[in-house]
Amino acid sequence: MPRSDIAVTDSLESLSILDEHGNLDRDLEPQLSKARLLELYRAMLLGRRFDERLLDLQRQGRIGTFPPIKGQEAAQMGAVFNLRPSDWFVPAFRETAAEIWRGRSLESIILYFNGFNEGGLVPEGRKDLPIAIPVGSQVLHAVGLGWAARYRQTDEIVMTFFGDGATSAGDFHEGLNFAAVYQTPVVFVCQNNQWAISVPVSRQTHTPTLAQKAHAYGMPGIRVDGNDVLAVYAAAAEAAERARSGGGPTLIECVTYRVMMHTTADDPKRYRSEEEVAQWQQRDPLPRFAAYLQQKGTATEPQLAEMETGVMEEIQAAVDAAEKRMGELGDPLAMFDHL
Amino acid sequence: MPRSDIAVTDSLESLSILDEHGNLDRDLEPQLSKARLLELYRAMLLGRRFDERLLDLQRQGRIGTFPPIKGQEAAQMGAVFNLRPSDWFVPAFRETAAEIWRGRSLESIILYFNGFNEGGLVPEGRKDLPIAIPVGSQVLHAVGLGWAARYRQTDEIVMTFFGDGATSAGDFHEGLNFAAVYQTPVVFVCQNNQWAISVPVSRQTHTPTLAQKAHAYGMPGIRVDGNDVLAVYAAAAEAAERARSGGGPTLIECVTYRVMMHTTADDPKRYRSEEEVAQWQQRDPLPRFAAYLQQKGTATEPQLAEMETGVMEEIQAAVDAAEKRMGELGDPLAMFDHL
Amino acid sequence: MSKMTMVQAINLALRQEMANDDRVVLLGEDIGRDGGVFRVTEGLIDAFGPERVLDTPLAESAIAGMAVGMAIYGLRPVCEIQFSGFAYHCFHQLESHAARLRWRSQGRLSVPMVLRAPYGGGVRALEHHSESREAYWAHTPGLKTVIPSGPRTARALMVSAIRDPDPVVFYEAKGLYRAYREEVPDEEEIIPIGRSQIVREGGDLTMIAYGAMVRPALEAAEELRASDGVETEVIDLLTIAPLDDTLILQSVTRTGRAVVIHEAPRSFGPGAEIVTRLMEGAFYYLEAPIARVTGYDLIIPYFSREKWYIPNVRRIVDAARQTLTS
Amino acid sequence: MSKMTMVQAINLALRQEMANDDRVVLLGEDIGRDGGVFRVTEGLIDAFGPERVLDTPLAESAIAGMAVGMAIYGLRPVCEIQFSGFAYHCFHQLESHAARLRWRSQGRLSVPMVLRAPYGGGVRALEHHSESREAYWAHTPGLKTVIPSGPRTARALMVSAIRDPDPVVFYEAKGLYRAYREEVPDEEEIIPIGRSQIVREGGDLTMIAYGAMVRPALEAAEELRASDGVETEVIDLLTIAPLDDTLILQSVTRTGRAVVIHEAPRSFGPGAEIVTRLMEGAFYYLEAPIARVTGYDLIIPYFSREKWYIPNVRRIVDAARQTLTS
Amino acid sequence: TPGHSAAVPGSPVPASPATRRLARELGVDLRALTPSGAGGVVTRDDVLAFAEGTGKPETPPPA
Ligand SMILES: Cc1ncc(C[n+]2csc(CCOP(=O)(O)OP(=O)(O)O)c2C)c(N)n1
Ligand SMILES: Cc1ncc(C[n+]2csc(CCOP(=O)(O)OP(=O)(O)O)c2C)c(N)n1
Ligand SMILES: [Mg+2]
Ligand SMILES: [Mg+2]
Ligand SMILES: [Mg+2]
Repeated sequence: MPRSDIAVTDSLESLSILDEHGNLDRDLEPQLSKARLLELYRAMLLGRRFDERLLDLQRQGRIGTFPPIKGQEAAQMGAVFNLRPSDWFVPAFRETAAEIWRGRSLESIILYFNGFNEGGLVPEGRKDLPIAIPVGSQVLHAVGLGWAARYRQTDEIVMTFFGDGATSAGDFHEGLNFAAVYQTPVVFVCQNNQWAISVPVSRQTHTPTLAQKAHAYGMPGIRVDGNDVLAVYAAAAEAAERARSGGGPTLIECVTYRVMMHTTADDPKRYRSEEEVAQWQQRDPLPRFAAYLQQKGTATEPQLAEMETGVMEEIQAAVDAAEKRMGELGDPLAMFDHL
Repeated sequence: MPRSDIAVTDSLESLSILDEHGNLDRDLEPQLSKARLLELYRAMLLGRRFDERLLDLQRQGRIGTFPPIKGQEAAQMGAVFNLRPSDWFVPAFRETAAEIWRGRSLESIILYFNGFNEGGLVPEGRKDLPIAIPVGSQVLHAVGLGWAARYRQTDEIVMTFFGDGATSAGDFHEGLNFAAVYQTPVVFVCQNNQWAISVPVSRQTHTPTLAQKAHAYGMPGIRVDGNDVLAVYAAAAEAAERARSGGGPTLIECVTYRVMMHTTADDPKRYRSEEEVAQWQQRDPLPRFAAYLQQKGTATEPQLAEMETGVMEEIQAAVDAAEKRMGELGDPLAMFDHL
Repeated sequence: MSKMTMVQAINLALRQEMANDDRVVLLGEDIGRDGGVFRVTEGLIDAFGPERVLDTPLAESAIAGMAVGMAIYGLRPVCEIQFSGFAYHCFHQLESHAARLRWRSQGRLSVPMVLRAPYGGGVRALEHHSESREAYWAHTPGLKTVIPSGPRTARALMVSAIRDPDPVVFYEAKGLYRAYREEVPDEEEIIPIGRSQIVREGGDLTMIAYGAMVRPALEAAEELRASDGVETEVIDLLTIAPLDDTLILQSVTRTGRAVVIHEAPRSFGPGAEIVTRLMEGAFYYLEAPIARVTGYDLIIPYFSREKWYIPNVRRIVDAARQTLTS
Repeated sequence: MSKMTMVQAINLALRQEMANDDRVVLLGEDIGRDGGVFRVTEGLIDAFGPERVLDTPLAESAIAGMAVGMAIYGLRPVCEIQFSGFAYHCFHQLESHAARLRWRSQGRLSVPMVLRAPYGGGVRALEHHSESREAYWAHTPGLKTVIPSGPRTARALMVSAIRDPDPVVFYEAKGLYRAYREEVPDEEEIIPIGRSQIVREGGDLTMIAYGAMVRPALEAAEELRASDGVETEVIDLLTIAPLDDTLILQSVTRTGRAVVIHEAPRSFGPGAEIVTRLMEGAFYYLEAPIARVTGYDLIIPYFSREKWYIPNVRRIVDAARQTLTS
Repeated sequence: TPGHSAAVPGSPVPASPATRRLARELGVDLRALTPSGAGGVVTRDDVLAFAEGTGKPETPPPA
């Protein structure tokens, strides 16, 4: 004063660990056991292959509209991999890999996207919320769950997901503000996949990063390479630890890309260039992580191929089971259930 | 990268020019003519005295509930004083001094607060919106007006007011985001009067300042001493100039105090200490500005006293006119008008 | 048993439920230290602490959305929206989530929250503070809409609302808050959600009302007996949705004539559903068109004229006479 | 004159109004480069530029609230809410401002905005994408609610909506978007807001429908003639609110029997108001209870079962027969 | 059951509003006749038959 700069003290950082050329920052490399690393990779792979299969099914008219996740496996799995079963997971609608990791059956996902309410069944004992379609709205549920977990004096935390588009929504703002005011144990994971249907992030907000929106709430913000599963894991681990130990919420921006259409009802050629897509495909999180695992000696190529086979079998079994089940679900009166 | 701080480049500053002890920063002192300075003072004085009179009327049962502005005259007048008649003014509900300055009649205010829809009449030619009661909602109207003014290639700008409580509302967020994305010529003036009814600003948000919320939108933020009319004027002049010249929106936080009750239906003794109120009364913007005017030789004490008399006469005439008018406004069928 | 206002009666219900059940938590603007702008939550922060009585930032969507999360967790949040005119800010949280999560999760999750909000006119308030738009909620599948008519029903229904396993919108007629006192038992009293009650018996005409309109309906009934010798049955709905039409059908099948009363705007208002149910279920017993005495299709005028907007005894009696002579 | 789908017809109306009047601007999510998720605004950004076709950030309250400001300024904004199921996010902007500013300013300001939103089922969509909740708007004083029934009415009503000096909520039955083509004149055609139309004449029974329900009503009428020899009059409301009841009263006064059809949930739905108006205005001409064929008081099920929820020809014919034999 | 009045003493005789109007116009007291409709509802034909049997009403129908 009389005229001076205000310094914001909450941390605002960017993070990458394993870059798209395979360069690894060993100081920052998270220490995950071999078993954990393989679990993580398998979950990403399952997410990828199942997504591809859903697209086939959709193109064949065997399911309805669905939102592909391709390219975002690291962003969601790196984050959700930090959760314990006793923690809460609050997805938007493009977290299929994370949902499966948390225990949602492939079969239920097929049912859901083929218009059966039975696909919404949350299995007993799971602390997860169903898909939330109204953009941004679920952020508030996460805050309420986090508040309740603290009220009950548990060490549970809550992780919620949303897209870049969601950061424009009033509910995002109200949710992050409440979380900071009440210091609820919530990790806010934004999958900035560059697009909200046809709107690029540069027209979604005037800020160069989404992470800096944390400054509006007095919480730490961090922007990570969302296709670098190690970086996402590390950032989320830190945020999860902060939340669990009473340090309050964190906003994580995962910079990633929606490689496919918004949903199968969308035609992205109308609004973005193939070059852009091709460029991002170079940064595919799966091969990057696979190369890391091989380099590190965690898995050999044949082992990964075997994993691939297992994943494909699991998917086929689920498709068969779902189609059998759907054949039995004709009863219209089921629409009167649960209301 | 791999791990580094993100620097936000939008300016975030604090400003004071004439402090509560009368210290003046001559470098920053705005250059206002004698006539303008006296106009400004008179508008603040009129706002103060009219507010006091409204309270009397309310206590005598001659009007209904209303929200006193006492203590906030500098915050609102310093800002609105920058507007041209061709600019737009979008108030919340605690900007009585600014509304009067913009041309709203005292009589209409009395009618309004005594429950007559006729008090809502916006005079022909005025580019002002009526009071908006749903907190934060008017911020979006300002953005639409600003967008339209640019669409019509005018040099009009828009100034909108809201409280500290409003910064928690979804509409505040959505409005500032839209304004930044479309670079609309809007000056966002937050009167941080420390309270939203019984909720102190420290429970409204976890941030130490409200100005820093500008970082979420990619616009400049500035925090000014809201009881220092010169500082408010200077900050708003800069923001107005920025908006007018195509530089986009600005968020101004005026740090002030709601000296009275929230509305006449409220009892602030339930939630805040008299010491706090007393402390802030020391920082009353009116005597501070009066002393400045006298020191500067802009006005003598007798001149200010004369001004006071004029103000009181104006108020009395308005009360008389309003009471006469209300006596004539019995017709219940008027409720069917304008819908 | 003591005489209390509706404010005190709701406070009693909240206090007792909080004492009995630590899942019950309150949240809303100014409900803590200030005790709520109408003092409904007065003293509760002292009794139960700020961990159970949350003064929230100013954001209705967050209040409702956070309550959804709390309720899913297993708590029983009771939100206050300061005035029902600001509940539209959280419309989407109620319509899209609170009302749907049980159904969406196939019965696995539920949202046992209560959304309290003062509604209606009569307190010389500013714009947005006097509306009566319960029909919005009543038309929303998955929500229950409850409107008590006085201290005793308010207390007994609030207990049910809190214990209900699903979301309940609880509208409190602010004109009744301090209008009169009524005996309210200290011990627990419950009125089940979904049950209406006959508050006056009669065989010539049926009046159907709820909330603040029950009192003028009763006064009108009294006047009709005194001056016209007409015996009016008055039914207090208590729950608006889901609408249980058993009692009103029974009554109108006997009387053949009905007057439906609400403060809400007339068109597409709650009265239309009530009339339609009578038309569907008591068609052959109707002796005359059913009358609606309602607010007009206007925004309720500022307070100097609101008395012309809100149904009063005169308008009810007039409508009844017309019904009786048709 | 050319045959076009409803999508094309609305596009035509927007295009012509934009060409005629530079006050007309469009805003909404994905309406620019993408042409809208249903392609209703296809090509308009090329024709009129991004200054008149705004791709907005994802925020419905901002879309509506910004439009309020634009409209006050003197523009004629047409907002698209991507699906009506997300319009609740801007409920407060419509209820508290768009609907009130003329009244609040005593006639000095006005809000000539249109809020377009696809509603209703029939396109195998995800949750929140198939609801029919027009009653929320219809019950809101200060708003007009318009629902066309096909390409031609959509075009002609959209022109009126844009030119209307006050806010209009314009619900577009997404099931009709590409269901069929109809001749739409190139030259201007207008249907005034507030006017319903007889789309089939008959003296035995009146069916009242709007939006996507007009076609099954007409089919049902055809079936009733063919198999029962019954002549059904079908009325297409077009404007839901303010509801002009002139035509429906004239018709039911002649036929004495009516069936009201909508996709919306039954209770507190638009049908209740229609039934009530008939009960009020044609009481002594009613030969049988008026039937409602509607959605159930449920959230519309996911698409594998939605056909059981949405009224169809079979349900309409059954209700008509019941009405005819009562 | 047709032929048996569902009317409870003091309660309305079941009839559609249109039938009631007809009865009123013809000066027919619904209580005086035997309903033939399902559930004891008095039908239009019941009223017409009764009116023919008793001749024209003595007072002209109300406007
Ligand atoms: C409140 C709301 N408005 C609009 C939509 C329609 N919609 C669905 S997804 C989407 C874009 C979401 O973008 P983003 O948040 O970036 O998530 P992403 O789809 O990229 O995963 C839109 C506009 C919606 N579901 N909810
Ligand atoms: C959306 C909404 N919620 C609640 C209210 C009730 N209310 C009126 S003013 C107010 C506090 C506003 O605080 P602030 O924004 O700081 O403005 P101030 O009153 O201090 O000027 C509240 C809660 C309202 N008017 N609108
Ligand atoms: Mg995105
Ligand atoms: Mg304040
Ligand atoms: Mg409950």
